[in-house]
Amino acid sequence: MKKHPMLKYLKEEGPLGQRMPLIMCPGCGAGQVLNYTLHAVERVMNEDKIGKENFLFISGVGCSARLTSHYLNFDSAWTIHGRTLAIATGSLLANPAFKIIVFTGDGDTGSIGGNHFIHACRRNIDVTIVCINNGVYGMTGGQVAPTTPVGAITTTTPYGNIEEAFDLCKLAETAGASFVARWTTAHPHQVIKSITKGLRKKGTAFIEILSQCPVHSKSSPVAMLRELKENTIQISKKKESGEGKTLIGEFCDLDKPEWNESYQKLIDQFDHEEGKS
Amino acid sequence: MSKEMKAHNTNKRLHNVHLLKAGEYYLQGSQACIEGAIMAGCRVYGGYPITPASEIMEYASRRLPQVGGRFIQMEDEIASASLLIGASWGGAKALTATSSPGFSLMQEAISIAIMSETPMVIIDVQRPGPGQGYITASQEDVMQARWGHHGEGSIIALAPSSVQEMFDMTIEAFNLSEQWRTPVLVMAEEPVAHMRERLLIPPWNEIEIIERKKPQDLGIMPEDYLPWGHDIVAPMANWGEGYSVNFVGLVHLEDGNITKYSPQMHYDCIERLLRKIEGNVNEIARIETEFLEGCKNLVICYGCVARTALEAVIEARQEGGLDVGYVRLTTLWPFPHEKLRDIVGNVNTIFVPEMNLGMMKHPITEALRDRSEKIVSIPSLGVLHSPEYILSKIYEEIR
Amino acid sequence: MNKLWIDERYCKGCLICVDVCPTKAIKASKEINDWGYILPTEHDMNSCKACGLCELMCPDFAIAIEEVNG
Amino acid sequence: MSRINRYEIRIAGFGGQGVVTIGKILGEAFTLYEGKNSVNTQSYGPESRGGACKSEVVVSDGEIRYPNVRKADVLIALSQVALDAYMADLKEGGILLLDPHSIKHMPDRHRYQVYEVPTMEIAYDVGGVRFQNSVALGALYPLIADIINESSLLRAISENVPAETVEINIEAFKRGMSHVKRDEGT
Repeated sequence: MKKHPMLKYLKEEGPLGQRMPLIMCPGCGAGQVLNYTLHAVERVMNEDKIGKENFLFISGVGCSARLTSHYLNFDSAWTIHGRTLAIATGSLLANPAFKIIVFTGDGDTGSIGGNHFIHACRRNIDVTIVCINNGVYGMTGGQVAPTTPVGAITTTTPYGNIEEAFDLCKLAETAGASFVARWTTAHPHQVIKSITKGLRKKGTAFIEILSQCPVHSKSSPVAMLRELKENTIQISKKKESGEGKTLIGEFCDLDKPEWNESYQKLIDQFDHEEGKS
Repeated sequence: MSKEMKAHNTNKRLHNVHLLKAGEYYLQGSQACIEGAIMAGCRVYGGYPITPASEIMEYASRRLPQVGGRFIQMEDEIASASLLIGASWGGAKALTATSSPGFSLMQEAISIAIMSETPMVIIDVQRPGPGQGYITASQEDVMQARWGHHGEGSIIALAPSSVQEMFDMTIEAFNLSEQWRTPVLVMAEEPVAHMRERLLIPPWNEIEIIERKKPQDLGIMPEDYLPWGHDIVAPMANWGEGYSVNFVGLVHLEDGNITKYSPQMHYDCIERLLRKIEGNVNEIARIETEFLEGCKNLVICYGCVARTALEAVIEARQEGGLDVGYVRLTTLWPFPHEKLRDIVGNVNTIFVPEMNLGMMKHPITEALRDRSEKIVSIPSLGVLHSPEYILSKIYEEIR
Repeated sequence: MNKLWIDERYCKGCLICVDVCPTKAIKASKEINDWGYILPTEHDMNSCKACGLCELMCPDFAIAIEEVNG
Repeated sequence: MSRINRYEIRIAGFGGQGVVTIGKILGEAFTLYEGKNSVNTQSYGPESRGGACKSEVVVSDGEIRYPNVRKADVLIALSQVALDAYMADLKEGGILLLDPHSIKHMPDRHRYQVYEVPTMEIAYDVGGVRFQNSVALGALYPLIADIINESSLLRAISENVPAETVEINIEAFKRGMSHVKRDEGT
């Protein structure tokens, strides 16, 4: 039996038994995002000769967060709702060499995690944030999210959502992240390219991936993936096409000081026996 | 008060046309809780999704606009609890529901609500912990309910065990919060929030609803008003009523002045908060009992575990021929030490079945240590005890 | 002709692979498995170019194409 | 109607088969229209779709204290995973109502009264899988007719389905009732 090429990065079995399948609902975009992320990680490991032990996956709570739990053949942390970036900051202070991938969702980042999100970007800490935006609280039963469009019916907006949605990419860019991109689960190659770039980027890389939640939108995964393609327009062609479509692509790619890099200068002013390079 | 302000005061039951008509319903505990809140006059709900309490919020989002109330999903639980403080002083009865991880996040807001004597109600549909724990039944927050907030002061916590009590106790919680100017916690569990059962709703005008004591009603003018004075439970002027109330979280004099600090003033300020609740435990706390006459053994329980415990006690008496009594703590906090001592004689064994590893067992032991040779925990984590399990423990000890 | 492998323990019948396959080499089967899912199955594997899109887009790591040359 | 003390019904399947709705309808029918006490509970895996999902109803003329099934009198199994998970809690000689298309293997049939009804197939025939719960309720009715009236079930169904589908749901109920047959299988 030939296995899926990325299964070698997952723990199908553990010493105490079966760990798979993933807990995701059939056709959920989050599983695809894990697939794409592992392709990007594999590319960075092989091309940049970075050992598997340097990678660290951190997730909060929600559907996106279940991508870590007990599946990954890497160091991983399935932690507190919204606090991934505070935890990531801690790990980076302990070991600035970590290649950290944060799996988070639109609620985990844009709602409860909002404060930590903007501060991580402001500090430009060296982390790759993979934000799976399905526009709803999936795990808890289809409640409204900060990215739910105005007018949408959800289990907590039965009469239509009256609140404007966040543009998470603009938020990240304004707060100071050095690399910001948005794709959808229907753009596998672009997602892999951006995550690879993010991993190689010094500083905060925020990659938002519009994703389908078939259960709470009462639609099929296939139909939703097609919609994700049709309702988005790549930034380079923005001028020709009209309004109404969501912009995708890489929005900013700056070279800015990374937090640990700057802090290392503070340390270097003192001579440490072992600190002297 | 300006006309708009009066219309805006959502505390009055303006739209009672949408209140549930008196009669028999078959509702989920989560729904009964919101219907109770609405009957009590609650017109502001702020919450955040968390399993297993999301159903309460979802039902609130549907029902509150129908009765002229306002619902909002906040960015997290800290925001939700903070919202209750603003809403309460803004003149509304305000509610949120969460589960254990969210309940931890709310503790700071609860603490300042205790200090500022802010009426508000929080439903905690408990789930196992620590950390994310699991999403099923639990009673592991009962100590956090009393001791989770930083600092001194006490709190009122009720423990429902049926859909009817999710309705009745939410009303009772609002009444207690208004009467004693304090946050009140309804310590529910997943089974009672999700089960469906018969619910009897009385005519809305026959339900006793308590509103906060107002300085206006006592003829106290704004210039003489002491937001934290006049009586052990101070009258409460809402913002927007022209009383220029300075809400403070610091140790304060009865008029809110925080500059005249002295250890004595500090003691008086805080000791009153504690005495207000603990000193009135006999009026606040309620206990239910069955088969206590001359029983040699006793089961003390609370919440939905009480349903299993009563079934086990009845079976132990009928089939096992054992004389086992039954006590249910309807109110967890303030803990009714005296009431317990009044009704419990000398017994051999007290069983305390809890969906934790032994928490209410501590105040129970403190109250009844000299009345029983043994006090035995019957722990269960993440699942409601089955009658067989409780019976096996009883037989193990008594046979 | 390349060979299709489906891992029935992991596949949840979302059929994204069937939709994204550029040469329609695979299709939805008629059978419902124990968990109530309809799995993908071979339709015309001669047309399969082993482009890997089905593997890439699979949310559950449940599909693999074994290249068989000649 | 005969008096009952803790008659326990469990419905199990995977998410999306209306397992929760069946439990709610049964509970309402017994309590609101038959005057009996009933408690309806549901358990659900973290995944709302595709996961194991069960719903229970405990019915009694007296007060119901312990809300969950202790030993089920009736098990409705709509998938193999559900049957495997919950058969052990079925009383000896209890009623086992199952959908033969989704149940491939069923050990020791002889210990229970086994009834079969192709709920999925009838539902598709009537109009779609969303009517599967009414088919299952129809199949259940004749097996518990001594403790509930058909009118109570039909009324509870009409209260719990979109108004425009009440007719089709009642049709599905009738089809389920006519298709349930005792499986004398050796």
